Amino acid sequence: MYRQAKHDRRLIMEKDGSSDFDVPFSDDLQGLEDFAPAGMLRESLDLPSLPEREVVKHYVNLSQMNFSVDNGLYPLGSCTMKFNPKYADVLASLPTVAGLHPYQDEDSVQGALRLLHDLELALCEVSGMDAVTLQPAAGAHGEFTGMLLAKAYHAKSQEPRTQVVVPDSAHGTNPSSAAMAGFEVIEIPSGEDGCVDLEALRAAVGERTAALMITNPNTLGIFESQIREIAKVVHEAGALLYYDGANLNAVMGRTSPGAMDFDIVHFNLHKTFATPHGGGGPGAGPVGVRERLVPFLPVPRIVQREGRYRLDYDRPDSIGTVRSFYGNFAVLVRAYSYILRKGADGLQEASERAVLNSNYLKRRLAPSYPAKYKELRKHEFVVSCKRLKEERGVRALDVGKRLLDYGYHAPTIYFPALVEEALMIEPTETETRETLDQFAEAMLRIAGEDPELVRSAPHNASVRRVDEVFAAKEAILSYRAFKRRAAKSSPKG
Amino acid sequence: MYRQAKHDRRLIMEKDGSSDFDVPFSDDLQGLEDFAPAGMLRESLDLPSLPEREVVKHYVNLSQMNFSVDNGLYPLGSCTMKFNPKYADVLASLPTVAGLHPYQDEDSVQGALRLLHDLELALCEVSGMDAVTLQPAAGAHGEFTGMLLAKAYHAKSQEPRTQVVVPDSAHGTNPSSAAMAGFEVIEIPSGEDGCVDLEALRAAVGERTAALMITNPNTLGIFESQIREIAKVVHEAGALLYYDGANLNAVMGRTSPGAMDFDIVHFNLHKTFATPHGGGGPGAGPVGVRERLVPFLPVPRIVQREGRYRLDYDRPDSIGTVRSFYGNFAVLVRAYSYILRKGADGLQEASERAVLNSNYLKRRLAPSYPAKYKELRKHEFVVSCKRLKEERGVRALDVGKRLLDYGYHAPTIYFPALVEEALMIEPTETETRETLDQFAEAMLRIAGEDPELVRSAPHNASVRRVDEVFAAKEAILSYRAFKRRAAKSSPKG
Amino acid sequence: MKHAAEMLSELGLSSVDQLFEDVPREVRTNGLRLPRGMSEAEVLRHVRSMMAQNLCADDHPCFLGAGIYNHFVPSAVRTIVSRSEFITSYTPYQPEVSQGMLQALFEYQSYIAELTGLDAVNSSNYDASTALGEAASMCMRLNERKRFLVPEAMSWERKSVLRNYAAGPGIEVVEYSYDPYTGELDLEDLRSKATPGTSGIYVEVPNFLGVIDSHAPMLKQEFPDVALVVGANPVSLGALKAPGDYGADICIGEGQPLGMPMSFGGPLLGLFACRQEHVRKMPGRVIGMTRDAEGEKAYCMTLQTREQHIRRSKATSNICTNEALMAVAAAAYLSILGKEGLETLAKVNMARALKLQKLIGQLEEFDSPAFDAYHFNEFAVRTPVRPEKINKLLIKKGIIGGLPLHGHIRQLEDHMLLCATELTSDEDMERLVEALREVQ
Amino acid sequence: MKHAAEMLSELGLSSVDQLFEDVPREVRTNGLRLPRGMSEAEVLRHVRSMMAQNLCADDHPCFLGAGIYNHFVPSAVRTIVSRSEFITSYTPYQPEVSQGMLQALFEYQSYIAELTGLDAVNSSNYDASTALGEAASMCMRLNERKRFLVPEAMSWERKSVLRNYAAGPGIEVVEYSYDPYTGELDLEDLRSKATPGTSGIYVEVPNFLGVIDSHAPMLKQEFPDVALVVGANPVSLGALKAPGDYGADICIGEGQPLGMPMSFGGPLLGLFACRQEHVRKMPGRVIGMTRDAEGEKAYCMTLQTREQHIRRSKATSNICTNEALMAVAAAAYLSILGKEGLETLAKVNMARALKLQKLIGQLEEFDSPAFDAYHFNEFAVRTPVRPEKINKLLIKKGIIGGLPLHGHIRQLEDHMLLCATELTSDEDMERLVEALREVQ
Ligand SMILES: Cc1ncc(COP(=O)(O)O)c(C=O)c1O
Ligand SMILES: Cc1ncc(COP(=O)(O)O)c(C=O)c1O
Repeated sequence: MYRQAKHDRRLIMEKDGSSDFDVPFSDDLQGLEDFAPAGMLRESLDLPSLPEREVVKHYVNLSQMNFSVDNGLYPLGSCTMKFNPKYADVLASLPTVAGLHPYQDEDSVQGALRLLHDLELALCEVSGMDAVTLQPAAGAHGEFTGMLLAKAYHAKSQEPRTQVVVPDSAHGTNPSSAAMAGFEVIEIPSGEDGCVDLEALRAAVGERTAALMITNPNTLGIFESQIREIAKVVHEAGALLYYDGANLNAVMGRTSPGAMDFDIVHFNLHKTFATPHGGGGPGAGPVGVRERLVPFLPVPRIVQREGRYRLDYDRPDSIGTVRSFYGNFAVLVRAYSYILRKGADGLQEASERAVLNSNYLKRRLAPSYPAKYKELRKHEFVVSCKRLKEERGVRALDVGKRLLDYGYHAPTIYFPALVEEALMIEPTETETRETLDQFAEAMLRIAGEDPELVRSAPHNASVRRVDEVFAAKEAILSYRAFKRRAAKSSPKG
Repeated sequence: MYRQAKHDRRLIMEKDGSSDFDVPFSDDLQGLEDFAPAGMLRESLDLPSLPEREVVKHYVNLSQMNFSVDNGLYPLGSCTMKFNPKYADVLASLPTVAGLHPYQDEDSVQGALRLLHDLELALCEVSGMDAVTLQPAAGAHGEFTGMLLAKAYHAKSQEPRTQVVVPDSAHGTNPSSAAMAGFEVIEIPSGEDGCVDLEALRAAVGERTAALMITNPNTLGIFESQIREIAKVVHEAGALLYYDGANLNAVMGRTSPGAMDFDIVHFNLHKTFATPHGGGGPGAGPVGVRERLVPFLPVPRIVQREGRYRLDYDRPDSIGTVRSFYGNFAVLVRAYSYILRKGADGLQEASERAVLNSNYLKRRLAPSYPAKYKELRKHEFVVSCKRLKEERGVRALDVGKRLLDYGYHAPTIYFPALVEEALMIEPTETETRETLDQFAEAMLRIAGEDPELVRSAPHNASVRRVDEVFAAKEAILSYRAFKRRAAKSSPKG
Repeated sequence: MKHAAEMLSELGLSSVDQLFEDVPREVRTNGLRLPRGMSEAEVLRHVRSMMAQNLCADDHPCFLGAGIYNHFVPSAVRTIVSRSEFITSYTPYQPEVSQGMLQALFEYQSYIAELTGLDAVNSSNYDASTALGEAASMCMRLNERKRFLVPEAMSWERKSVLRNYAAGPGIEVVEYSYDPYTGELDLEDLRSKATPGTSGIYVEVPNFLGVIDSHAPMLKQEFPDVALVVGANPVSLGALKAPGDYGADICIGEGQPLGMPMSFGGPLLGLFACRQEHVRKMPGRVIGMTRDAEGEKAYCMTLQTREQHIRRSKATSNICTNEALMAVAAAAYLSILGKEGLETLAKVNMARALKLQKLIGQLEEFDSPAFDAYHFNEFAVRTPVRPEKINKLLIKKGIIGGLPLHGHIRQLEDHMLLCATELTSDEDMERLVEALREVQ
Repeated sequence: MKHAAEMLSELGLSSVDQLFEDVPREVRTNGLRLPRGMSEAEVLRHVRSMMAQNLCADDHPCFLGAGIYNHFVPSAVRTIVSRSEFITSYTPYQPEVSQGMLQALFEYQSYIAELTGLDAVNSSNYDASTALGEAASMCMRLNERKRFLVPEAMSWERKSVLRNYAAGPGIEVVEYSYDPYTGELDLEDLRSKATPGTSGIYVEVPNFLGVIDSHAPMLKQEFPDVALVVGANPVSLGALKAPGDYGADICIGEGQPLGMPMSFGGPLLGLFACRQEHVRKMPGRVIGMTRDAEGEKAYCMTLQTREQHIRRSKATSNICTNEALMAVAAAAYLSILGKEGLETLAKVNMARALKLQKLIGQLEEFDSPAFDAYHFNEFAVRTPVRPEKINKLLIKKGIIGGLPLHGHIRQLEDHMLLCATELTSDEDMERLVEALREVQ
């Protein structure tokens, strides 16, 4: 059976040695002293000092205590943990990619600008939007950007629209991003079928509504088949329709936010376009918009004229910028390479296989893990452990933890809230049928295992179940804080 | 406590999927059929077919079941498992290194030829030899080359020298290489002090002797302090003195084979010069010689004239070549980079620290693991588990296996044979004192552990003790052989 | 698609189209108008040759800084962040199988805590600009005031991002000016703007002009009840005082210099640290130390009740995906340099920049440095012609010139910001000076 | 050196010099006459700029083959062989903690077994030439005869290496000639040389001239009691018959085409496979399938009694360090290509070479192909001027030309061997043909 590695748990700060790093030109320092204003020079710097050998050992061993896509199935719903092809990493680390300074004169970065421009066009095609900005660093950042665009758009037409409507099943970033942009957030409940409740929507939307933020397929993996009506309600109220692109992997080539009449879209390139998640980032969250929102897009815009590419800052209606420079370039290079590799058919096939895998797995799990609502799902689905909890005292959390023992990552748990004891499962298109079958077997076996065994899982991870309450109570966020606390609580301290 | 990872053990041949690899220009195959003579086309090819995703997962998971220098101390005596700095890997994979064809015109590979030439010169300096060939692919290959040189040398002077003398403590490659080159191998016993027995040497050496092969410091880590006398005996007999460079890491800058009057030397760049061992290779085993042996060196020689580098094949006395092309170039690039980084002082310090670490660790282990012979060692030392075996029934093998449980690689065991229950330990210079202290603690603890626990070790490796006898009996070397055998032994087969 | 037919039939379906029957006909699209896919070999060739159109700092002397720096990245950092287990994992939602990433991020937080002198650190913002935006909001949460003072001498991007982040909560961003002779902050002007409603003062050390501002250490005494936010270059902290030691409540900065390539400005790493007592007002993911069910040391994400997936519209920030891998790079980088390495690096940067300053100062037509102050690794020079023109000339000579300043600070029309680091060789400097000689 | 003083004092010493007291004064040296060390940054810059003096196949069309081929290496192969655990480990002496490498090598052996049609495979020789040398010795061990026949049309290096390996055991190496029209082996000549004392016959498929020899499948019938050694290009085995299927006793080959860069000819990968019944006479390390103490599947090195560390001067070979990591690369490569991938690759190589053959054939002054036969991915052409001269001209145009053949086969004075692979684009071919047009 699977077992995760376990290594020395000392912090790097707790190790002893001496660094073998040489700074070039350090000989020149001889005799130089007067570097900084009085009182600005540092007196102490408590960092460890270790040879490269120890540092490499430390982090290689730590890495073995970290589950990743390259280790196995990572069916984390909503996160699209597909395989990240390795050619993309190679290209992202070319000297001609990694060695560019963002303030270089345009003449010296024509290749980079062209790539960005081409990527914008490809994303326009996939989303059915008219223009794309690549600047946002992640999905939530894209949402925030989208909300700023909505605000600027309504401000331009002098409409005092202050509210953003969000379904209760939305990802937390949606309401949060809207709030950060200064909007009041109006949450509407989902309907009986897990979809947007048109009546509730109509009731919520009005002349103060700036936008409705939704994702389609929604968090249950269900395609909102009333999407046209939803769009009509929103647009008739003079509001904008915002597409949370986290679920774009379900529909490429089959439909698009543009075809569904969305006005603003964000992409998560780290999901749909296979760029690695990096343990939590970097990602990239480009935003696409319809024509009427183009003037508000962040500057600089990348423009092409006679085969030359330029950065255009001269956009009087632009919201300015949402981060420094042009986006997470190395991530964008990866996404671009992925699109080149896949091409039109490949992207569509990715979505098709993602949907097939999801429905197949849902069917395989059905005997022990029922999924409410309608049968057909898109790229993900949500099952409930309610029965398991009632009958055996095993919760969704426990099932998730027990899956770790089998060498799988856990699905997303307890989201969306409308499903009790939810497990949100997204297998992605890069998994083989064999993997899905094996995962389903493990899931079904768990449903029949000794409840105590499951509740006390994981047993094969590098640590046993982690005490999150203790962490929150103590809030020790650094070794410095830890030492301070230890000093305090020790009698000599 | 340490625990190694454990993953799915199926062979890649036992997995199911479909490859997503695209061969460029495969569209052009349409209509092309007549490729090969009748009967030469293949009918069946039983290879698996898997997407990149599965292949990466498979090998990443396998890798976690493999202990390496980057995971921790690897005190394998005689193998110099020092840390392999990462810049060397970066340089070895530059397109301008990896993308060179060996048959390119000299004009198009001037950088590569210069590097080889410079490396030869640096190795001359370290070894005190007059010229070096970089061709041999490993230490044993270097020995073989050295033996061919000795043979050619003696043949030239029409001396029918047919014997090579080797101490009984020599590494097995020494007698084997000599035999492969057609020599009769004469083994001489070691003296009481673990060193070459001068009397035995004198008795063995004579007019049929082509060479004596030794290493200094020897396999016990003891410097042969009678080396001058040894050289004298050999040279007076008209034979050559061959230096097995596996132990060069002990003496850089402090002495050299040249200073000790050796005639032929091989290097193990994968040991002394920090190139990674790659799970058993590739290495590089350059050979250095004194002036009088230069004419016999393999062709091509890299020669420099007016700043241009050329490949010189016109050497009538040359032995020809011992492998295709110019050596393991990517390995040579790493070694060259290492030498640049270290410089004169750095190389000497490496040896000094290697010797310090070795003697320090020997001292720390002394309470439970005595080392015979004299006190001072060079880069490695050999301890005996004889007492442990007698008193507790724990053998050297068991100690080695138990060390695996603590997250260390085992030392070399049962070599050299002159020490009973030998553990041959080489910590190398890249380990910190902290690591040595911790390793010593583990060793001392093991000496006191429940013998049964130690004898049944390892407990924390990915598998339990492996049945090597069964493997040798069955001799199943491929999945094909395995299936054939399974078919035979099954009733239906 | 292998097994597709069998899988479909298990679902009682006969075609892939049926999987999309729930998509209303009117919104369906018919494939994508994009080129056909390429083989991996072709993709590599295509992108490589496209990128060959760029001049890059590996092959060409580069004098740009201004927030992003061309520092040496030890090869081992790349080895570490390329580890499959780090790069292909996601946010460590399952701490039991994610101790590797969690510990690495905790170490990152620990490093930044030590450098900044502040105990609480999050495990990354997108970049320094967005970190500044979040810092302004956090100041408002701390003292419920809405006036936030920032230096006039600050990059255009940082100002623009701050305004975008400040707009939602209704924070008023006010600029204070700098001393035209020293490039340091104008204390009189700052005093005049620090009216009672002031929530926070932001100061950069070194500032956008490369100047190590001697006022920084006194600001907390001068404005004791205003939140002090310091923007620091983390490499400079190898030699300069920790902001926490002179009263900073929050310290932000751009982490790119800590072992990340410039990558045309992304990914970056927004540093964010604050005093322990403010920790529950902090934005972003944080990793805490804890224990497992058997009492063994362990790490997990913590204080999640501040975050969007629980607090939704009331969260301290919307940030979800952040720059975790860059944080690991920073931890690996600092581990490799170690204490002496970072100290030396900071000083070498000052020494290299000083050398360049003096070399250019010898050119009659250039005023170098333009400001009379201590600089870290960059400095402004006054140029005889427009800096953009100089840069075009330099490109022809294979040199990547400095930053024209007027796009950021209007009045600095004929000024260029030039940077030198430990990668700027004497030969690089000579090539620049030779080229500048031709500028009249 | 950190802690050096304390460590020395624990040893009762006061200086490092004392650690070297056992080195007799007369043989001591006083340091090394080498330059001072460089920082890592400087090393990278130095070597990178030195290597920039080379023309490389990534940026320039390359038409060289002759044993080393410019094939596409999937990026994932690099990811796999760069794993710390593989690249920084050594020979798996401790099987319990080395199952990863052992299984990967077993898989490599399994792949080569399938490709060659022979059940027993070792886990690598240095390269094809040394594998051939070892094969000749093994033939002698099999039948105790000492005459070994090899094709005249074979690379210079391979002949020379074979002679060096053959000298020790006293094997007589005899060349048989080729048909000057077809480039295939001259069966009459071979018959005449296969006298009773003949131990083995070596034949290459495709041969050094790129020709797929139609005689290969009949040799075992023709010479039933001589050991048949086949040298195969493993990529060609995606389309061509397995040597084991036509009676080969031993199959050797150069594994570099299976996912390794050319790297100026090293490291390479010597393939070595034989019939199961010969396994105990085989040279080199082998990995066997077995079980652990609990009966679980496991792998370990086996049949070590053949090897030098046990048998010493009686070993089947002296090989110790081999090319293990390259074997892992081959396993990863074949896994990624899969059955269809390798089949297609083999055919595409034939198709590309055929296309180039025809294009050059249209040039009046060139005779292409020089031999009338089926070729794999390379072929000889007769050139109007010395091939070396052509190559110098091509370099000026940024093209890496073909191999002048006369250095290997004396009589082929005005012949050049040209190769095309899946990386040879139409544009590359056109550039070559354009350039050749200028040759008169
Ligand atoms: C549905 C949904 N929306 C938005 C986001 C936020 O994207 P990011 O994490 O890239 O900021 C996520 C990320 O998990 C998501 O699943
Ligand atoms: C003493 C000694 N000599 C020779 C060799 C052979 O070197 P290689 O393995 O590089 O062929 C070794 C390798 O372990 C060795 O330890």
